Amino acid sequence: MTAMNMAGFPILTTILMTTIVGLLVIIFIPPEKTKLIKQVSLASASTGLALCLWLYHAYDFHKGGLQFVERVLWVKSLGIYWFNGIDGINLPMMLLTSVVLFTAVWTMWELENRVKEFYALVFLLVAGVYGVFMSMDLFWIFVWYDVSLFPMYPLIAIWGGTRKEYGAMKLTLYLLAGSAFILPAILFLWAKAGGHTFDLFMLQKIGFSLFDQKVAFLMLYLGFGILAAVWPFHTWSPVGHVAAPTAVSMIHAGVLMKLGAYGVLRIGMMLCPQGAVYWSHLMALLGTIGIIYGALVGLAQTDLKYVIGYSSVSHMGLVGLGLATMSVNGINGAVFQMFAHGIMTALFFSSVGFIYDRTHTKIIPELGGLSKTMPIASAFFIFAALAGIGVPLMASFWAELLVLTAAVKVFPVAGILACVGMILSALFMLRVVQRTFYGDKNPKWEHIPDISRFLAVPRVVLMSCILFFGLFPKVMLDVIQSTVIPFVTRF
Amino acid sequence: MGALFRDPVLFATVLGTNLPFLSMAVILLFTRSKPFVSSRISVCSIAVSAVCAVSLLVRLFSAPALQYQTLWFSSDKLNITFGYYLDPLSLLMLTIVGIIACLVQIYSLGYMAGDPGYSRYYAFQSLFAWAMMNMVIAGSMLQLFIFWEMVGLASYFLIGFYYEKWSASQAGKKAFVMNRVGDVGFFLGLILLLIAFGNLGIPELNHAAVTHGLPQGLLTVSSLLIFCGVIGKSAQFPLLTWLPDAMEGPTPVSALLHSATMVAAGVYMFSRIFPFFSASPDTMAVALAIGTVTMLLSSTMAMVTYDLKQVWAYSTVSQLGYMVMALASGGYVAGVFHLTTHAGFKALLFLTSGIFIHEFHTNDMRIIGKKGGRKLKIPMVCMAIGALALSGVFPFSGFFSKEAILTVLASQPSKIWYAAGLFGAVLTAYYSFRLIFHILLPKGGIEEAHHEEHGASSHEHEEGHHGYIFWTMAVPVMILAGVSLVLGFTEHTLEHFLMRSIQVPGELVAPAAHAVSVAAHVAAGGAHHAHEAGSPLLTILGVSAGLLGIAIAWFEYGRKGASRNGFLSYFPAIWKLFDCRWFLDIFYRKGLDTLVYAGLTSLFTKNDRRVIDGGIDGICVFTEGSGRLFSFLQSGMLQFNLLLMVLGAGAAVLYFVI
Amino acid sequence: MNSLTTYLIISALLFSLGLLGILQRRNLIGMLISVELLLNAANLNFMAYNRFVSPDPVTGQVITLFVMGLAAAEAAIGLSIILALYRKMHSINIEAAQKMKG
Amino acid sequence: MTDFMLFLPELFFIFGALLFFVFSLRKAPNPAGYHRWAVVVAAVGLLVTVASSHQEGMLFFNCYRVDLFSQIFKVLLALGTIWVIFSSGELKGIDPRQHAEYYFLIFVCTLAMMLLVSSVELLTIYVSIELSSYSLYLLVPMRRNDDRFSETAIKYFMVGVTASGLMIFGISLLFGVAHTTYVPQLMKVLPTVIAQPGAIVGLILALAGFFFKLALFPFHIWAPDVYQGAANQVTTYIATVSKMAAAAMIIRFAGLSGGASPAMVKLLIVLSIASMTFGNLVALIQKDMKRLLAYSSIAHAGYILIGILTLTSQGYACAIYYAAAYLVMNYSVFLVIMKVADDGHNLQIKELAGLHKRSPLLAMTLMLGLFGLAGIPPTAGFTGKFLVFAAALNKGYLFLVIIGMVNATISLYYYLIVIKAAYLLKPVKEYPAVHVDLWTRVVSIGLVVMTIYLGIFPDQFLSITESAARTLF
Repeated sequence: MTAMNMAGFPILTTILMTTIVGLLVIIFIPPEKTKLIKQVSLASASTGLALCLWLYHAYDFHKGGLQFVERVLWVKSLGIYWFNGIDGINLPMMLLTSVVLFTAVWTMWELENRVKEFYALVFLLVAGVYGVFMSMDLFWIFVWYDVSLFPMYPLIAIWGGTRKEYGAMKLTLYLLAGSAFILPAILFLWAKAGGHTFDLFMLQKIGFSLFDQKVAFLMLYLGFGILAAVWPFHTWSPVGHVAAPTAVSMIHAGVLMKLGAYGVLRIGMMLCPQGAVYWSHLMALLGTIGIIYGALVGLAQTDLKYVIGYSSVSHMGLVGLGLATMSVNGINGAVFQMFAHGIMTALFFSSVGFIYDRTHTKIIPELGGLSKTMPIASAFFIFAALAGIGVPLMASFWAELLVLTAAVKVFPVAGILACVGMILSALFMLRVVQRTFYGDKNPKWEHIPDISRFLAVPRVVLMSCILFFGLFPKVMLDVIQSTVIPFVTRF
Repeated sequence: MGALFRDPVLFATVLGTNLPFLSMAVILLFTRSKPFVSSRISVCSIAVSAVCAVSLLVRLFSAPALQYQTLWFSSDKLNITFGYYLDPLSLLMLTIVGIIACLVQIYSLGYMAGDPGYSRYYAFQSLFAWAMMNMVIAGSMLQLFIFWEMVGLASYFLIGFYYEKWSASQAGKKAFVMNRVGDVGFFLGLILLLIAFGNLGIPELNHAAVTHGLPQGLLTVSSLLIFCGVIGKSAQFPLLTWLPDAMEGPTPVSALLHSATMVAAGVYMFSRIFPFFSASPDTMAVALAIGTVTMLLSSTMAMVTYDLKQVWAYSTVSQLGYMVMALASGGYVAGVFHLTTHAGFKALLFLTSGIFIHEFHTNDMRIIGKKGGRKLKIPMVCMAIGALALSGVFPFSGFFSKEAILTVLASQPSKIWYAAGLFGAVLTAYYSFRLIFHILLPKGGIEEAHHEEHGASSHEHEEGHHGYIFWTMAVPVMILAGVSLVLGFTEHTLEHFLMRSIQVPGELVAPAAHAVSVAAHVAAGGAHHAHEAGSPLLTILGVSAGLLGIAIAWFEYGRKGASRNGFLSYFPAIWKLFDCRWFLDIFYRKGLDTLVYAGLTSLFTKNDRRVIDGGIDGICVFTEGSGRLFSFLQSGMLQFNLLLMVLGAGAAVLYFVI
Repeated sequence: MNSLTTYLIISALLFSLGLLGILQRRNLIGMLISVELLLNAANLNFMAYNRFVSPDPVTGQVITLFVMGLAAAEAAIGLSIILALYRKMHSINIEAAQKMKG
Repeated sequence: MTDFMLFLPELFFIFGALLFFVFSLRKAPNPAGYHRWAVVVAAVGLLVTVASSHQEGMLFFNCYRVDLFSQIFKVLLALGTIWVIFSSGELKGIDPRQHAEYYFLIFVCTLAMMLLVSSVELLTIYVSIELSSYSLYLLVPMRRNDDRFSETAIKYFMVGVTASGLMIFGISLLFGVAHTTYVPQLMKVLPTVIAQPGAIVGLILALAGFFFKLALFPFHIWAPDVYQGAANQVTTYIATVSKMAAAAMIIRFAGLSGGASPAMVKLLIVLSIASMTFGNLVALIQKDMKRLLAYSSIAHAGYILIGILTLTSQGYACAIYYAAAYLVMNYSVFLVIMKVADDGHNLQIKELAGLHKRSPLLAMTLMLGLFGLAGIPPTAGFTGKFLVFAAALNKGYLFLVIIGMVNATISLYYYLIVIKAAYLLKPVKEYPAVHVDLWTRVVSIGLVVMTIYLGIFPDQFLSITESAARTLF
């Protein structure tokens, strides 16, 4: 912890601290004061959001590269640094995290059961997420990665729904099993580089041998791929989502799944470019299978959250396909899709959460005709479904366009199949919308009031995000691209 | 921003096309619970849009094509632009859309009055108007695609407007998904072009196609793929069945979206990059075949249905088939002209049907006839005008456009297309007048004069009471009827307008205009042929085809003592075939059910539960089981454990010694 | 015969006997005695090595003494535990003690 | 005088032991008084140990070495001892008449282990090990008469003496091959004679004795029974303090294998994998908290061995770090066990139900301790695992590390079961309220802070262990 090596105010650490301070403050509030806990949570989340927005604004994409760097030697003998920085790839992810956290905290405003623990764990989780995104040191990436995973267990097991204990256990074990490959891979790279630095950028300069890259990339892909719900390692996702409470589903599907793809990109492709190229066909294959498989299985589901879970599988398949192309457009699209899918799926879960809170069911055949009784709440879901279909002028359309453009170019068959997947996704999204919201008024839900203005706020925030980046994709693509263009030169 | 206000053309374009969006936003956000305000906002904004469109048409009538564009974003080497392309074609279409949308919205003031979803209706109407107008003036194919999808979205919402009806939401879904099928082809085509050509600007594309800037293989593949979009949106064979179902929406919606404008978007897109398409003979041949098949198939379907709207729906499909045929055989002007006239008279037909439906609360033409449909004089006359136009009777607009198309078809080397066209014309006239005669001269006369009188008086009463409602519906209808009467005579002007811009390269967008000018050889050839070399024989054949159809209809339904069953009722098998839409729907349904739902989906779901997830669970069970197994090593018997220990040490020793 | 090998063989035999006894005897006292055999095998080794190979003639002997002392303590502890067990189970058969497992 | 200073901690613990020996002679027992005395003695002992932690030197004709390595472990031993003694306030598991003897034996045992970590002579090592073992043999049967567990002591004893028999026989062989019992000398000589069967057999048998202490597969067989059968406090002592000594001994002894003999390393790898896998798998099906922790300790022995088998100073440093982290985390868990089962019975997992309501602090301590054991960041357990794995990968043992990580995942399952009990399950019957006094609070918070602090800021402690490990070479 010597050799201060940072310029200016440590904004990134501050963002991280908003969650940790929030966590600590919540710990010291007596559990009965739920209102205060929620207010503190919201304040902390908003601070994070504000800082991330500022960060987004302040990032100079003309210059590109790593900015807002903080670098402090942490463990000398191993070469661990407290090394944070922002570039075009993690900046959207940071923004995504802050938006999703903000909306998730707000969405759970009506929580009454063990409020204190809930928010404390959520903040712990998000601290991990922020940490992974901002860290440029393998050690810390892994630390934060695990930190973001294990709170899932109590969060699902305590506040969850359907088969919560099973889901929680499955999800946690499965995801942590992924890290059984990540940690060895990280250490493997570290050891191959001489064992004196975990600094991502210093490691990048070292040319690993092709064999090492292949081995390490495969392990990283498997490890992170589990979290990114790459087929066939996706089954935790639907089960987990179904079990999880609303905010957790939002954060989990919205942000946490992105950690997987981000890890593949940030560690795997950055440090093992040749290895990534070697395995790119596998990635494309699995990604494409995921797209189609997710949509097809989603067609048969009767639980709203299962449907969304499988749609996530499908969408994350697109991310995988984009990454596999190893081209500017593909990666641009993949990162954009990560962002867009994060927001979209948060909106999905947020609306489903509301419906579930009111009707106490998320079984599609039991629902139906909800548009009559709760038009606004339904509109949120329908909006998300449209975004999921990839309707233009919503953020995910651009992502799909870019990914598919790259995919058709690099892997024509996969690209065409992925396009066909778009039909399926339309089919299954609309099917759900129809069965849940259309149809005759259901007397069971007649007395249920529509969503209140207050609770609509987080949903509206998410919707506006989707629309904003759908209408002005340049705002995001310029940022992403500034980093991706130099990035792909290494392949 | 400054440029926006300095340039009146740009200002009018932006204002006209985006005002409906604003109105939608306002309605959805603020005035959802105030139907009156919502509808006025929407109508006003669309009126302004229509005015803007007309003024643009007038102002740019003799001006060269204008192009505005700005960079939307860029990724790698892709530069995605956002822009407007104002040339005669887009201006014409913009005007059509603006005017018809405006009329339909006014009409809806009456038609939709009292509906609980009044505000929602106007919001979606505005959404549609916005999307459609933006699509029409889009400067690049990608932008066109984007708004094309938005139009599809609006259509989805409007078809499923009565979402509490299962069939309505089903129809909306069907429309969206079937469109999606075509759109994926479209999208792939665009991606292909994006990769190989890197630019999707409409003028650039046309230019490149004409100047052989694109390899033939790419051209053919991508144009075929893009044509998939036309198939989807314009309900061509084999994706034609969504359109009849789309009639589940409110009638004004059917008029606006599913006959006049939206479904014409496919044809519009075809003509938009006409030079591009025409550069690939293969694609043109495929398109011609598909257009013909569609036209004939849907005409036959229209011959057997008793549902008022269904008839017009099938008729729309068949007219779209005509347009595609025209374009595919090189009749650029003929196709666009038919699009224009069709928009007018088909909207007219739907809106008048809407009046009947609104009045009698049924779609069945026989019941309407029996209940005294002919008592509604204004609609009856208007509908007759529309039907005459549709059948191609002089001097109604349809006559001119259909003649133009037939002429183009006749110029094709193979006469089979012409024959098909003529046959289609007979069928068209037959089913149109079958409908007219059903209402005008119902079987067994009008039921119960007394009741009818009562109905009439109550109708009168209603009319007095809801006069406003009736007139909001009648006035647009009459305007459209007028348009159908006179539009035909603008053929020369229109042709000149469309051709002029092609022949006179504009200064501003020289390369683009040049492209079109070169491309126009085919198009102009066809059109000129139609105009100049249209022999009297062809005209006589065309007119007599229409008259023949009417005559058959008269023989079967109109004359005294007519059977009123239709000759097809003697062939039940064929009747069934036509009535079931050539079993296309059943085929799709079965295909979807067996292949997707029962096949892949259930297979994959089982795989997911049993194999993948089961595998994971199996690993867990295996792990725990092996734990149980290993726990036997820790037996209670001390000496067994000691033995284990000693054996362990012994094994280690052995390992080293050996 | 007076060579290192002889002693080593004897000690190895002792060791094996001890092990065998531990593994085979069901009587706790028997087992305890067998353990003593193990220790004595080691002692014999120490002495033998001390006599034949060690440069320093003391080490082995000292160790042997220590081991003998510890063996005595061990026997005392062992016997006391066996006694305690006997009081509860009325048996000094090891087979009586196999309740804890798994 | 300097010699005296070097030996100060040991002397102090001798004094403590004597004190309680005197107490044990008294007729009327005074458990509360003994406890206070014991805490004071142990606290002073800890202070003394810390104070003398920078001593260096040789004693007793060079067969007793005081260096940073040994002193670190002495501090850890003293720390563990005071924790155990601190938690012995409610020693319900043991007859009050035996409390004085209990403290006496604890101090003797700690003393023996302190001797052990400083020993560099095989004889000293042997004697220290025996001394500590004998204390434990006596501590285990002290459990108040519970027939279910009466067989524990004899099993422990039998396994123990067999292992020590094997060890002394091994030592005798080593002596015969290398002609010396002085460890530094052995280190020099052994590589040259390692090819001889006698050397190998001797080495393996000698190591068996240490592995027995560490409860490494297949020398673990005593652990489950003893953990389950001994009084909670005694189990705690065995699980924490005794583990430290064993780890120290193995680290010191591993160098004996003579550089990196590949065959030896392979053996250690096999043992480590077997130990991890066996421990974790069998732990999956346990219902008794202490028995579960016994299997978990078997698994952890495997992890520690990963650091050791690298045979590099970095690996040793990491192993020391891991051991220390293990001490802290394991004690956290045992603290909760002792508090929840304060009447001295054996805690079943399901009895933890609703702990988060009964005592949030203890629940949190338990959770962090278990997460630490499972290797979840940001706890010390994670950093420890990370370090040992890093050391192993520096030697290229990728496969071993992957197996280690897979094992960590398996272990997470049963730790989560416990956490689930504490945080999720509704108690089936009313369990008595958990009494948490001020000192326990302080200690719990201290443990939590320490777990996290060591996890996030490993640098300082790691640099100490590194210099300690360097003294071994």
